[in-house]
Amino acid sequence: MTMKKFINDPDDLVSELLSGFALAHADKIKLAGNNQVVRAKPKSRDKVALVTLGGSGHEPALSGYVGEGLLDISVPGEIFAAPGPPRLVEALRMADRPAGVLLIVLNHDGDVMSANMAMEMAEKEGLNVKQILTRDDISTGPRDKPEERRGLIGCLAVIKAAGAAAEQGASLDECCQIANRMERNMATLAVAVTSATHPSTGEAISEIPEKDMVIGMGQHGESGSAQTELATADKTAEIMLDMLIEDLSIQQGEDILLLINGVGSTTLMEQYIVLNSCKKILDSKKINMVRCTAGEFLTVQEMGGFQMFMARMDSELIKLWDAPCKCPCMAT
Amino acid sequence: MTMKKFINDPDDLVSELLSGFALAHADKIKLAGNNQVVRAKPKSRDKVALVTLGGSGHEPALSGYVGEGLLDISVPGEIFAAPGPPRLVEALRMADRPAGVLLIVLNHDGDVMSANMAMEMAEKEGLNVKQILTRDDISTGPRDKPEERRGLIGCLAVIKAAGAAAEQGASLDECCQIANRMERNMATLAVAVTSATHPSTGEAISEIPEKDMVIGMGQHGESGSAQTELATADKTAEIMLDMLIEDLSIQQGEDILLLINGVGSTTLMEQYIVLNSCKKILDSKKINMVRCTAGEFLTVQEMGGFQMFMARMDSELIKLWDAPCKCPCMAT
Amino acid sequence: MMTDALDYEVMVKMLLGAARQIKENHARLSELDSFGGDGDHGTTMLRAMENLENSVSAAQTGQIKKLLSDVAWAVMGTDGGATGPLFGSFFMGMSSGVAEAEVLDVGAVAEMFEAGLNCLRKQTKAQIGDKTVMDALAPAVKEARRAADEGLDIAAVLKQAADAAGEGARSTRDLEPRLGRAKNAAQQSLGHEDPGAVSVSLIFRGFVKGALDNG
Amino acid sequence: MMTDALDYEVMVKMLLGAARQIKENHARLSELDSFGGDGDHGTTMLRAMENLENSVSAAQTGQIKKLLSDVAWAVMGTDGGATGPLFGSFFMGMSSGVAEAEVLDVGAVAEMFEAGLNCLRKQTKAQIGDKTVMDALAPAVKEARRAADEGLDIAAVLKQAADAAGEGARSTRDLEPRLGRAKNAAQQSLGHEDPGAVSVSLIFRGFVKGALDNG
Ligand SMILES: Nc1ncnc2c1ncn2[C@@H]1O[C@H](COP(=O)(O)OP(=O)(O)O)[C@@H](O)[C@H]1O
Ligand SMILES: Nc1ncnc2c1ncn2[C@@H]1O[C@H](COP(=O)(O)OP(=O)(O)O)[C@@H](O)[C@H]1O
Ligand SMILES: [Mg+2]
Ligand SMILES: [Mg+2]
Ligand SMILES: [Mg+2]
Ligand SMILES: [Mg+2]
Repeated sequence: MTMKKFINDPDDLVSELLSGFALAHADKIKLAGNNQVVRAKPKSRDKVALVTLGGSGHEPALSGYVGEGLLDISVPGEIFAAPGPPRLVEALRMADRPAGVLLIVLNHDGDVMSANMAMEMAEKEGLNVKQILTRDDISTGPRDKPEERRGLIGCLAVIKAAGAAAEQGASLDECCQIANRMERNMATLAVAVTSATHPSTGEAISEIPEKDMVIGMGQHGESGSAQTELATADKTAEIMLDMLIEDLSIQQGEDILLLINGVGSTTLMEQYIVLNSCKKILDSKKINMVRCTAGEFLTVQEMGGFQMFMARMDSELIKLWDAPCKCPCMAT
Repeated sequence: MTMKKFINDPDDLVSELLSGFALAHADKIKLAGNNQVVRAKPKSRDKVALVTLGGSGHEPALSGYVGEGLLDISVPGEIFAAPGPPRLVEALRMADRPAGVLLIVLNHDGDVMSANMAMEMAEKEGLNVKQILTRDDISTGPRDKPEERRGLIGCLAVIKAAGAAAEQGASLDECCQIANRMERNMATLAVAVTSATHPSTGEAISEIPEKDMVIGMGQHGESGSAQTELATADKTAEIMLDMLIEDLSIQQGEDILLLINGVGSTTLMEQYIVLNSCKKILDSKKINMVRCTAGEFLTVQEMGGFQMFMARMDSELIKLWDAPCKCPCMAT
Repeated sequence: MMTDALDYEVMVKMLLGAARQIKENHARLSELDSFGGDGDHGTTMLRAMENLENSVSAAQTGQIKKLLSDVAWAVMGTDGGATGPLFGSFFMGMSSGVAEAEVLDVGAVAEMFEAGLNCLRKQTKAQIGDKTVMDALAPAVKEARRAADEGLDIAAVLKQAADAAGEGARSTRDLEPRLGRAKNAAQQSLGHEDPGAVSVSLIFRGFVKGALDNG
Repeated sequence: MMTDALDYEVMVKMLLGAARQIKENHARLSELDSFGGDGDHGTTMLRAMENLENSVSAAQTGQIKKLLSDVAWAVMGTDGGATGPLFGSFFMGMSSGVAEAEVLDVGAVAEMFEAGLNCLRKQTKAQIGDKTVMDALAPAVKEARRAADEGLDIAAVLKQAADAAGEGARSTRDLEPRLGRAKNAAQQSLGHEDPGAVSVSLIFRGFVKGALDNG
C-alpha cells in the first residue's frame, strides 16, 4: 500500500507541522526557543505554569492544549517519540516562576525518562517544579499497578482541571492536589478498527483483521488486550462502559464526565452516535453523565477508532471542567 | 471490504448523531422542532437571523456552525441529502423576525430545490427572508457560470462574515451585501486521495487508484476534474494555489484568507504541513496571507484529502473574520 | 374499475400502487444511482413512499385535491436531496391542477399530470436528453394528453402514459447526464438508466396497477 | 593502539566508531523494532549518533570527562522516546565515572562502564531477561570488569565486553519483552533480537573498532 499523506521530506515532518500550526493558530499560540509551543499572550507570572511534553503525530495533542485555562508550554518531540531532556529543561526554565511549575507527563517510557532526567536537572538548578504522571489506560494494568498504565486522552482532563485552578490563582500544591484527584478518578479505554500509517516509515503501525476491532489498542499501534468481532455502536459502548465503570467502581447515582476522543478516521458522526449510545446505557444504570463531549483531541494519525474516557466528578472538578478555556483545539 | 464504522441501524444515523451532537455541545446548541439545530441561548430578535440547510454525514458541518457570531439555525438532512422544504419552512418560521432572515444555501441541486420551494412558501406567508447561494468549487464550472459551481467549505466564510455583521446589528440588506462580497471573492478546490464509505450503504463512494490523487473531487464522491499522480505537500499546494489564484485573479500585494479544510482521514499534521507549504509559495508570489487556519470544518466521512479555500480580503472582511464567534467546531 | 371517472378511492389506490412499485424496486434504483451518483436514490424513494403511504392513510377528507397536496407535502418532507422537491413538486402540481371536484374525467386526469409536470419544471431546467426524471415524465404526460384527446378511457390513458414513461426511462441508457450529481461522472452512467427516470416510470406503472386493482 | 592507557584521542575514535556501526546498521534496528514496537529505533539511533558526532567535533577541551558529558547531552537531545534518555544516561554515567584525568588505565575503563550502567539503571528498572538494552549492557560491563581484574589490556577488555554485549543481544531472541512499547505485543517479537540490545552491542563493537583503528 502506498502511503497517501501530504508531506514533504519525512525528516522535516515536525518542523513543518509546527510552522503550519503556528500559522493556523497565531491568535492563540506561537513558537519560542527550540520549537517550544507557548501561549501567544503569556499568563501572569504570579500564577502556576503548566508544562507538558510528548511525541508528535497526535495532532491536535499536545500542543493544541496550549492556551488560556490550560497549558503554558508544550514540548513536542519527534513523531511518536518524546523530546529529550534538554528541550524539556529549556521549557522548565522558560516557565520557571515563584508560583511554581506543574509538569504533566503521560506515562510512556520515553516521556517518563525524559521527564525524570529533566526534573533532576531542574532541581539542581533550583527550579520550583512538581511532576504528575497520567496513567489512565485500563487495558495495560490493574488499578493497583498504575505504573503499568499508559497515558491516553486522560491528560486533557488533568490539564483542564489543573489549568483552570492555576488560572484562578491556586498554589502549586493546590494544582497538584487537583491534578492528582482528577488522575486518580479517571480511566480510559481505546478501541481500534483500522491501522494508521507511520508518516516517517510509510508502514502500517499495526494489523487489524478485516472483521475485527481491538480493544485496548495503544496510541502508537501497540497491540491491545482483546481482539473481538466488530460490533454496533451500542454494543461497543456497552462493553467499554462496563470495563470503565468496573475499573472506577462507579456506583448508581454518581456523577461522571464522559469524553469520546476520535483518534483519526472515525468520523465525528460516529463519535456522536457512540456518545448517544453511552447516554442511553448510563441512564439505564442510573449513572449521571453530568458532562460529556466528543471530538478529536488526541489522534493516532489516520487510525480508525476512539478512546472512551470516564471520570468520577465532584462539584469542584465540574466547576473546573466548566471554567473558561481557549486553545487551538477547543474553547468554552 | 467490511465497513468499519461504529453505528447502529443505518436508518437511525441522523437522529442518533444529532442526539449525541446535542449532548456533546449542550453549552452551545440544542435541538428544537423537527431536528432543527438552534443556539442554546438565542440571539436578540432585533438582529438578523442566519439559517442554513444541508445533508448530514459532513460533521461538524453544517450544524457545527450554529452559535454566537455564526448561524442561528441549521436544518440537517439525511446523509448527503438536503432536508425537504417542510422542515426548512419550519426553520424559517422559527427564525422569522422584523430584522429579517438570511438563508445561506450551498449550491447543490437538492439543497437549491428545497430552498427555492421553501422561499416560495415563506414569501406567501409574508416572512422576511433573503437567500444567498454559495458556489465556490472552481472545478465544476468557470467563474462566469457560477450556477455550475458547487458549494464547498466556502459557506463557512460567508456564514462567518454575515454572522459577525448580524451580531453587530447590520440590517438584512447589509448582511446580504457582505455575504455577497465574500461569495464573489472566494474560491475552493478539493483534492482526494482515498474514498469514503457511505454509512448507509456501506459502499465506497468513489474509487481512486492507489498511486493517484483526484483534484476537484466533490463532497459526495462525485468525480473530480483531474486525476494525477500523488505529489508532495509542496507540489500539491503549488498546483492548487495556482488554480485558485488564477480563478480569483489575485495580484501581487493583495490580501487573502487561506483555509485548509481536512475532509476526513487526512491528519491535522498534514493540514499544517500543507498550510506551511502554502505560506512559502504565497510569500514567493508576494501575496499576503493575512489570515489562515486549518482543521476539519466540513468532512466527507473518512475520505482522505482536503479542500483549499482562498478569499480576497478587504479590511472589513478581515474584521468580520476576526470578530468573536463560538460554535461547536470553533471559537475565537 | 372506472372507465371515465377517477374518484377519491381510485386515486388512493393509484398512489399506493406507485408506492408498492417503488418499494419492490428500491434496490435497483440505488444500484442505478451508484453509477456516477451517490447510490442513495432507492433509499430516498423508499422513505418518500413510506411518507406517502402515511399521508394517504392519515387523509380523511375524501377530496382528491387535498389528498394530493398532503402527499406532496409528505414526499417533499423526505430529506433526500433532489428527490423530495422533485417528486413532491410533481404531486403538488397535480393537486393544483385538479378542481375541488370529487371525481375527475379523462380530460381532468391529463390536465392533472400536465400541472404536475409544470410544477416540477419550476424546480429544474432539465430538458429531455439531460438524463433526468424529465426523460420519463415529459413523454408520459404528453402521451396522457394525446390519449385523452383521442377519447381513450382513463385506464387506457394511464396505461399509455406508463408505457411512454418506461420508454423514456429506457432511452436514458445511452445518455450522459447533464444535471444532478451524476453529471460530474458522466461516463460512468453510460449504459445504465437514470434512476430518477426509472422512478417516474415505476410510479406511472404503479398508477395503472393501482387503478386496475379491484381489491 | 594503546594497551594500557586510553587517552582523549582514542576516546574520540571509540565514539566515532560506535556512531559508524549504528549508521551502517540502522535499517536492521528499525526492522527489529517493527516486531511489536513502533519501528523507529534505527531512525532515532541514527539521529542520536549524528548528534554524537557533532558534539565530538565541537568538543575542544581535550578532557575525556567533558567530552563524554557533551556527548551524553547531545544524545539525550535526540527527540526519540526512550532512546535519548537511555543511551544519554549511559554516556552521562560514563562521564561521571571518570576522573578529570587525561588518560584512563584499564581499571578506570571498567569503572567508567560501571558508572554508565549505574546511571542507566536510574532510568529503568529493567532486569536481565526483560528483553531490553539491559540484556546486552549488563553482561558487557560485567565482562569488562572481569577482564580488567584479570589483568588484560584495554584492547582486550573492550573486545571481551563487545563479545559479551553481542552474546547478550543474541540471547534476547528467545525472550518476551517485559518493558517498553513492545511488551504489549510480546508474542510478535519472539524470534527477533531486541533492537535496543543490538544497539548496545553495535556501540561496544564500534568502541573496539574505533580503538583499534590506527588511521
Ligand atoms: N437538477 C435536476 N433536475 C432534474 N432531475 C434531477 C436533478 N438532479 C437530480 N435529478 C434526478 O434525481 C435523481 C437522483 O436522485 P437522488 O439520488 O435521490 O438525489 P441526489 O442526487 O441528491 O442523491 C437523478 O437520477 C435525476 O433523475
Ligand atoms: N523501560 C525500558 N527500559 C529499558 N530499555 C527500554 C525501555 N523501553 C524501551 N527500551 C529499549 O528501547 C528500545 C526501543 O527504543 P526506541 O524504539 O528507540 O524507543 P521507543 O520504544 O520509544 O520507540 C527497546 O528495544 C528496548 O531495548
Ligand atoms: Mg518510538
Ligand atoms: Mg443523495
Ligand atoms: Mg443520489
Ligand atoms: Mg521504537
